[in-house]
Amino acid sequence: MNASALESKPKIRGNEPAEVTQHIVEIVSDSGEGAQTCGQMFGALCAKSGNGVWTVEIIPAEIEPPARSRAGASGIRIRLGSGPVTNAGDEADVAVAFNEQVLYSRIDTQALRPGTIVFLDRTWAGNPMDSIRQMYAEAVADFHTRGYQVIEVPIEQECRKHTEEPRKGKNMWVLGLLCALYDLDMELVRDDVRRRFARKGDAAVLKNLTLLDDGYQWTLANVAHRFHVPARKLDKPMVVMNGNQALALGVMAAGIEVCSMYPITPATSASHFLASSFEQTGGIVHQAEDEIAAIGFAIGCSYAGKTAVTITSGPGLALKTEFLGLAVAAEVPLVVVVVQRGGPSTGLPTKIEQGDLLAALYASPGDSPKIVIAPATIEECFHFMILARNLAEEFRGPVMVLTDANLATGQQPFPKPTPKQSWMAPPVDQSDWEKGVPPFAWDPESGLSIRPIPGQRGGEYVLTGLAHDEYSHVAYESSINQRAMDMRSRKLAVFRSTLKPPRVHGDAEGDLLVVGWGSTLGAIEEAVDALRGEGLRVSSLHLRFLSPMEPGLKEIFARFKKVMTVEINYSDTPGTPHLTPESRRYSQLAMLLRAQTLVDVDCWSRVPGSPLPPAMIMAELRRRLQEVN
Amino acid sequence: MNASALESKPKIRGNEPAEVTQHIVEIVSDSGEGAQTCGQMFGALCAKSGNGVWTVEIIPAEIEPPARSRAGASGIRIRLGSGPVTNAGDEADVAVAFNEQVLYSRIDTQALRPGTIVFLDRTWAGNPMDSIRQMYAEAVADFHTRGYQVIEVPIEQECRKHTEEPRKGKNMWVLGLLCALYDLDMELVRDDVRRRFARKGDAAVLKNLTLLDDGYQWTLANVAHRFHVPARKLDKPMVVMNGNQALALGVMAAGIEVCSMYPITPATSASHFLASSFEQTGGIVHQAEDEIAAIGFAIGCSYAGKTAVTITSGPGLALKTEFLGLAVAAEVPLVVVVVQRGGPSTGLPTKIEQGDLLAALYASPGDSPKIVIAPATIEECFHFMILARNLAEEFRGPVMVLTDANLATGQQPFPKPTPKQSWMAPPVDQSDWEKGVPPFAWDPESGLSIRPIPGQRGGEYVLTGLAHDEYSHVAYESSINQRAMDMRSRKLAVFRSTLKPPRVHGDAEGDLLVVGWGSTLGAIEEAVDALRGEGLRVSSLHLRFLSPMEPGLKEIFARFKKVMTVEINYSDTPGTPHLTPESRRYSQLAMLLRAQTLVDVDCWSRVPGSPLPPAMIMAELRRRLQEVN
Amino acid sequence: MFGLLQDLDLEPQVKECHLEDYQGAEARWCPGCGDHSVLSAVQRLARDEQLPPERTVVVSGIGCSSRFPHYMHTYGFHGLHGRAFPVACGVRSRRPDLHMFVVTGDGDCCAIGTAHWIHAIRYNMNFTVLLLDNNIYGLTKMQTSPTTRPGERSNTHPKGSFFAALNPISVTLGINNASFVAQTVDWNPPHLYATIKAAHRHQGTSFVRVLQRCPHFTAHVFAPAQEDYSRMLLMTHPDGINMDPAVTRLFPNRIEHDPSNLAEARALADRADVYTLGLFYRDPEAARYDLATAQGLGMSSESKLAAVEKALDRFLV
Amino acid sequence: MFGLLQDLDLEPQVKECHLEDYQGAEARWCPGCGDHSVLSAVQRLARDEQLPPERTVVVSGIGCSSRFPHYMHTYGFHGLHGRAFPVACGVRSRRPDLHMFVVTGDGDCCAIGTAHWIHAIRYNMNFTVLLLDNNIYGLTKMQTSPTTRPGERSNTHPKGSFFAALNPISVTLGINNASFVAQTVDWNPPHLYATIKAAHRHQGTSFVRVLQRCPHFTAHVFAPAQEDYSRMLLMTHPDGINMDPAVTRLFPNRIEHDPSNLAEARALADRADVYTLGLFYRDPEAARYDLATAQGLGMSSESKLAAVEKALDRFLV
Ligand SMILES: Cc1ncc(C[n+]2csc(CCOP(=O)(O)OP(=O)(O)O)c2C)c(N)n1
Ligand SMILES: Cc1ncc(C[n+]2csc(CCOP(=O)(O)OP(=O)(O)O)c2C)c(N)n1
Ligand code: SF4
Ligand code: SF4
Ligand SMILES: [Mg+2]
Ligand SMILES: [Mg+2]
Repeated sequence: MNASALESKPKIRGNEPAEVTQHIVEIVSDSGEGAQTCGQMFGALCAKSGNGVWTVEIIPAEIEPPARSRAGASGIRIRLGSGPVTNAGDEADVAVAFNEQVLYSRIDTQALRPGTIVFLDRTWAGNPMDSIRQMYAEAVADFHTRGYQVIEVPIEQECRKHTEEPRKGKNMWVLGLLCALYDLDMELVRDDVRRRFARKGDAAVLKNLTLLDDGYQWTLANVAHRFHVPARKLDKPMVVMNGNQALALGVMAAGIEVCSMYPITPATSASHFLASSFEQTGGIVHQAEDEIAAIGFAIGCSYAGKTAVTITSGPGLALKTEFLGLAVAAEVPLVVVVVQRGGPSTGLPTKIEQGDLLAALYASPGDSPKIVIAPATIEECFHFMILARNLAEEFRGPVMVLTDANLATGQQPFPKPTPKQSWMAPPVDQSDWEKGVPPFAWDPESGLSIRPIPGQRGGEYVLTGLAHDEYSHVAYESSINQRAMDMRSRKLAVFRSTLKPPRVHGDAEGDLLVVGWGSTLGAIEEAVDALRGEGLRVSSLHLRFLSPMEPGLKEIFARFKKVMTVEINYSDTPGTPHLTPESRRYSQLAMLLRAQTLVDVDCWSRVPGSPLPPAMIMAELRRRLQEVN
Repeated sequence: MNASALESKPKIRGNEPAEVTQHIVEIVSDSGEGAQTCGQMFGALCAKSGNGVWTVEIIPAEIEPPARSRAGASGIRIRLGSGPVTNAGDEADVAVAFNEQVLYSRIDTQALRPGTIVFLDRTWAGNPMDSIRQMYAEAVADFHTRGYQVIEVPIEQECRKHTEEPRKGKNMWVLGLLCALYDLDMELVRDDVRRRFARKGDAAVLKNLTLLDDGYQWTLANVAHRFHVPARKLDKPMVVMNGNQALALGVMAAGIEVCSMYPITPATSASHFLASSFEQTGGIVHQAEDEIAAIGFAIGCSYAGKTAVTITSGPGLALKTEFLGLAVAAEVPLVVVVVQRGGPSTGLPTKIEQGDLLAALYASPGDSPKIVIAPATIEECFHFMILARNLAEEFRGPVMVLTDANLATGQQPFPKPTPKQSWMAPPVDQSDWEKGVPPFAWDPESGLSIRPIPGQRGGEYVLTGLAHDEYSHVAYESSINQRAMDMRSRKLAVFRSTLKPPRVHGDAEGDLLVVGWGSTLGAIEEAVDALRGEGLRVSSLHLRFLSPMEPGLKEIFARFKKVMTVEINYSDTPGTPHLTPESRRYSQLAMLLRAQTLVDVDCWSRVPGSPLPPAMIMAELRRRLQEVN
Repeated sequence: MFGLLQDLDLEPQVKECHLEDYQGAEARWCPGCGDHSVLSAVQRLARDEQLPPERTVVVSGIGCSSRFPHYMHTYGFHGLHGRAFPVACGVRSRRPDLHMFVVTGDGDCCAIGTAHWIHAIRYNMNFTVLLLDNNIYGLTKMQTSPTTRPGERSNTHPKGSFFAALNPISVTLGINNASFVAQTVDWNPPHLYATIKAAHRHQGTSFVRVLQRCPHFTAHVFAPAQEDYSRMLLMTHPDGINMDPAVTRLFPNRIEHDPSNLAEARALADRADVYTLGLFYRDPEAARYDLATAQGLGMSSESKLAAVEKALDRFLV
Repeated sequence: MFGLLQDLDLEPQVKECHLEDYQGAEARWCPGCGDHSVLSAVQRLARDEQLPPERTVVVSGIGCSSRFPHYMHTYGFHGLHGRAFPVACGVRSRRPDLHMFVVTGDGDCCAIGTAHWIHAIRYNMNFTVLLLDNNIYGLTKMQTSPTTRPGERSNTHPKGSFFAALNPISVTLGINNASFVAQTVDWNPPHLYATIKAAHRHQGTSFVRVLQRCPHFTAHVFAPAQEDYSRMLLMTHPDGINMDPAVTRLFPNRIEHDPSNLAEARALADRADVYTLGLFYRDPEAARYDLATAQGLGMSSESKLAAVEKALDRFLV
């Protein structure tokens, strides 16, 4: 339908909003037009009013891509729900596009579906350049044929009424549009705008309020659609943030004092946050000359008593391999965060993948047992940092935390954590070291030992990466090597003995069990729930602890006809040329589970560089379920 | 028995030598006394006369260790046999010690047994320093109580008769002793001595011949023992060398022109050999500023058309991780040799371990399928280099060759290879590139493609580690990523389809199948043969191809009651505290086999820093066989 | 020569190359990015020198600047962050016939790539290095680089960089065997072109630091010098960078500097009050490693085979 | 102070330390190895300055020289090849209370460790660096190092090293923010001691290159200078390295050099005819990164807790 047509119609205010349990909105623009701010504000407002929300940014590959180009699309997706929203979902229900070209980039990535309501800035229709007018016209026609409900909106014209530089104003106007569309409480919105622009002065506040209201009014007047996503009352205060902010805050809450890093996408934003906030908790960010120096610096801190964190992504992890081996061999507490991106090599730097699990476990030559954990939600990104520092010190070695680009950039509300003393690192022990106790007084039962810290009188020892005995003396006698390795490996067995078997989502038995790890939790459970709704006997299980693994898997698996993992990494697709069942290369978790349980764990994994949408997972699970029955 | 006692007796020349099918001799001295040269010559002479031989050097941890110190022992072990000798064997039958302290270092490593004949330089008994005389006396007494047949020999005294610096002469005298003991053809020996010392002048030749004969005569006159190890006639010319020399020669025979390296034990000696010999085949050794630069340089050569080799060990491998990922992603042919040593971290730099298998497979973040092969003999070290270059170019990617410190330093005779044209790299193609053919024209069936090489007109392209399409253009569209990864992984499936199932050593079915890889071949088969001799139903299988693995394993395994690997790397020992069957960390090959075959592959692995002797393996296999029955 | 298929190798390069023949994918740098002008300077040079595209290789690391090879229609190697030098040295080691450029950034070269930079200068293999120095990490969105001036704000140092900026020129001048060290700016195309041309003509490693504008993140850093030429000091000398006198006159501050005078070069490199442009130092005598690495090229496989035989014979029992 | 258990931290260090108190495991270097004399010099300094063993940390990489920490009875970190600097910087970052030494070799520092060396000099954190330069890779048995003189034979260059030797002093003098750069020899204990003492007293990164004899592999390299002092040039100055005039007179060639004169320092560093000993350069004003990294030390966990609360509140919906 055509908006200009609408305008002639009698005003259509106040018709009843359609109630929906969840909705997906996308806002796309050229970069620099503020679609993301607009979306963040909208998302935050929905969260405030008690909706579940997941927002994820759409980031162009270039820093300043050409205007009106597909590859240049910059924007955001907001998924709203009545209940908690755990992932970005499937196709969008509503899309707002600042020009037709950027919308195409979303069409290319299957972000839209027939029926999607598309709000398109129709200002281009009146552009002085024929070519642009023509591109616009063709696109609109095309959109109609694709079955979108196209609503042409005079976004820029309207904005010009209130500002000379509409490029900077459009996003507020669109925020108004969305507020009308989802009938949000405008007072809340205005407060938020006032707060945000306060430091820019009253003029700015006023201008933005006007744009906001104009967008709101225009929509009430001209758009028939009206949606309402019922919200539940919030019982506790909620925070909204992305995974990188969450883990940065976790670092602060854990009482860690040093983050040693080298910039790399998509990990860097965590360090950016720390660079601006860390000093509030007396911490520092060290930007090293490279990743090797970054982890070396962190290990130096840890050796000197202050367990440090180093944050990186795939290529950086590759460079930390050797020092990781030293931290294992010399038992240096250390927290290593890997925000996974598309690999191998430089791969897809801004895109998601879960491809670094095996590298985290096995990259260091020789046997290097270490703890590897993976948060599955943004909230867990926060809490796992506290856990990680604790484990690192308790078990005297490196702890790796695997997140990914999806968690790093996704935003989600969760109950505000209440920081505790007990989360904080204890002060560095500088008391005299007990006479006669060696620096590696391994408890034969557990392999655990307490380390002397420089400053402790009588604890003097030389840390070394050479094979060493409990005095940290270089081993000339070979039996010592076996002993030290036993002790280091035993720590994992001990830690594992403290873990509970993982919770099964759905029935404890059935036809199919889906196993996942990391950021896929939400999408997998959403798919599983939907299928269970259809009466299918499928359950899922999500691992947070990958080394050592949570216990009891074999028994749990035994209660299902079929077990498979769903992962965002590479595996050979059965039936492809030259592939035999025996030669298939499985996805990374599946391979580990097969070796450990000897259960024929199947897998479905893809590397699209984007999260796996629930619907796609559903379709695949349905296929597998048919195989089973 | 005491040599001086002997002397009084009537001369005991010419008594019949005892025939033995195999014998182990050790020569130990302070470093710088030439025990190794002596042993090498003795080994070579035995080989020449048709005996099977395995020699392995005993290297002190320090560069110039203090004299008469245990840690300072420098020497060599020579194992002789009537048939081929594939490993260093168990305890020594004969030991020659230049002083009593160095012998203790061998006792510490269980190199001797009650009954071992020990030739000990008794010169120390007359040393001016009481302390030394006393140490000597105590040691001799101790040796007797340990049940060795101690023969005190006036090595140094005798040498003084012919040279002022006996430190440099003892080894020739001892060579004479051994020649008498094993009644070698002295003419052969003298020729060898003449050849070796020719360039040092006649005086030197004469002196050494005199020392040699004196040692020979003294032994005939004073030692009752006489051994003969029957030899078979040699049908073809044989060469004797260690594994590092073999692979260096393999590099030359493969027509590789560049070895880019950074020094690291135990890999460096291969580069040393190339540094002095490579120019004969027009090759160069580049010593880079570090391992990252070393592999980067090699990749540059390969990109420019000359497939290069980089040689390293564990810590160096850790640093090559990132570039390895690039070579996989951008499909750059490359040969990477890893001479494994004890890990993790700096570990045991001069000692053997098989701990880098998983790192070779999984170190690079993301999915990086690559070919990994492991020679099992010194002869294979040579031939696998030719294979490796071929595979690297055929399958357009890195090929990793895993050897270890045992192969690197062990010496063994094998038939002299006859180099072929076909082994050599073809000349770099500089013809015009076929119009319209992209740089990655992946054959969908095989994933294979041919690469343009700088200089080829029309082939211009930009190699990149970013996700890319067949034009090597950066992928903005995600489906491309899946496709490229499929293609790279498919190459492994294709290669695997060309491999034959591995040969089973022993019966094709039975109670126990032992699986190994790398340098353990000889010891495992010796142990298996011995047990089979006792009628036990055990066989073995040795893998040369580890990624992809040789086919048919599952069926082969199915024909045995129990399958286990024997490896020189770490695995948890069942029954140790907190260990559950599910939480056990298996040895590296066992883990891979379990994941791939779902057969309950058990393992026995140790990290003593030394090869696993056949007897030790036998004992363990016997234990497992009892479990089975 | 050196194991190339002889017949084809000797075939003459007939057709003349035009600018378009050196243009690859459309450059995706920000509008006004200094990298654009460096790209066109190199393309012009390639055209003027008629470098055969198939015998020209551009090696880079990772960064905005390192996207450079994609925009050239030649052979290219867009490798790993910080590792352009080892790859370039490897390419050069057995290919004396290629024309080579190395493009790197201030993070790529002076942070993670430091070791390779220092040693590449020692090796002095024959290629032209273009260090596109925008005083910032561009591609990863504005973090401090070693050449960031103290006090400059970035996402990793919101209160301003703490460190004294590393001076790539003075470091390079401290390395034995440095053979060509120059500095230019992206905003004066004639000097940029003249410098790259001299660098390309030089036999050995030519190290050229290009002060490069990053309008997106560090616009203010070089804008003053761009607007006011008195903030630059032009080194002139017959053995230096030679260009149209008219352009030379644009620079109010000029100094005669003999590029064989190392001490003066170092002093000029240390000047903090101005950007010193031109050729600091040249040593045509510096030893070239690529001459050594080329040894044995072209040996026939027959003689190789014979040599392998001989080598094996040394091990006969 | 800074989050240490207060009560214990303030306890005074009573007992006096003797040489034995600083002696660790028996040194296993070759007889006559220059490392022995450096070790005893450091042990003597520790004794003379009464450095508390528990507050003294020696960080090293891998190499013969890097075995150093094992032979000291203090805290030590015998880490990875080439990576002593990052570890040392990390230790220092939050521990202003420790006395720190970094021991490295010419391969460890000038080859694989180059990047960290260059940037450690920039960071100028407070510790003393002892570069034990024997012009060779010792531990791995005689391969060329960056400081190996051209023509010197090694196992990787049996015909002699091809490269001009890297000069660690001139490179270091090319780095902005260098604050203390000196050179000494292992075979003149008084000068060695005086240099290390001055380095230890200096606040910031003191870079000391010790020309170190390796009788096992490179005996001939330094023997001439050891036997003939006229092959060395001693820099003297009130602000330089001060020692007993009697020892000073052993050096026939002396030159007055003001360590604040960078240009002259560079010229002296370049002298190839003699080994120049003493203090090349000192800049007490150079910015110290360790003063910045110490920020926030000692903040109470209460105030941290409060700060975390506040940080979280910024994200309240
Ligand atoms: C090993 C590794 N670490 C980090 C990165 C992330 N990264 C990409 S470019 C870059 C720095 C770019 O800065 P610069 O070299 O100055 O180039 P510019 O973008 O400014 O041209 C970094 C840190 C990476 N790709 N690989
Ligand atoms: C990553 C890595 N690469 C290589 C080695 C092998 N390695 C040990 S010490 C050393 C060089 C030693 O030379 P230098 O630093 O000069 O010390 P020196 O022994 O001469 O005192 C090398 C290459 C290693 N241990 N780790
Ligand atoms: S961010 Fe800076 S350097 Fe990168 S393209 Fe844009 S302007 Fe150029
Ligand atoms: S090899 Fe050289 S450096 Fe190493 S300990 Fe012996 S003498 Fe010293
Ligand atoms: Mg930059
Ligand atoms: Mg050295």
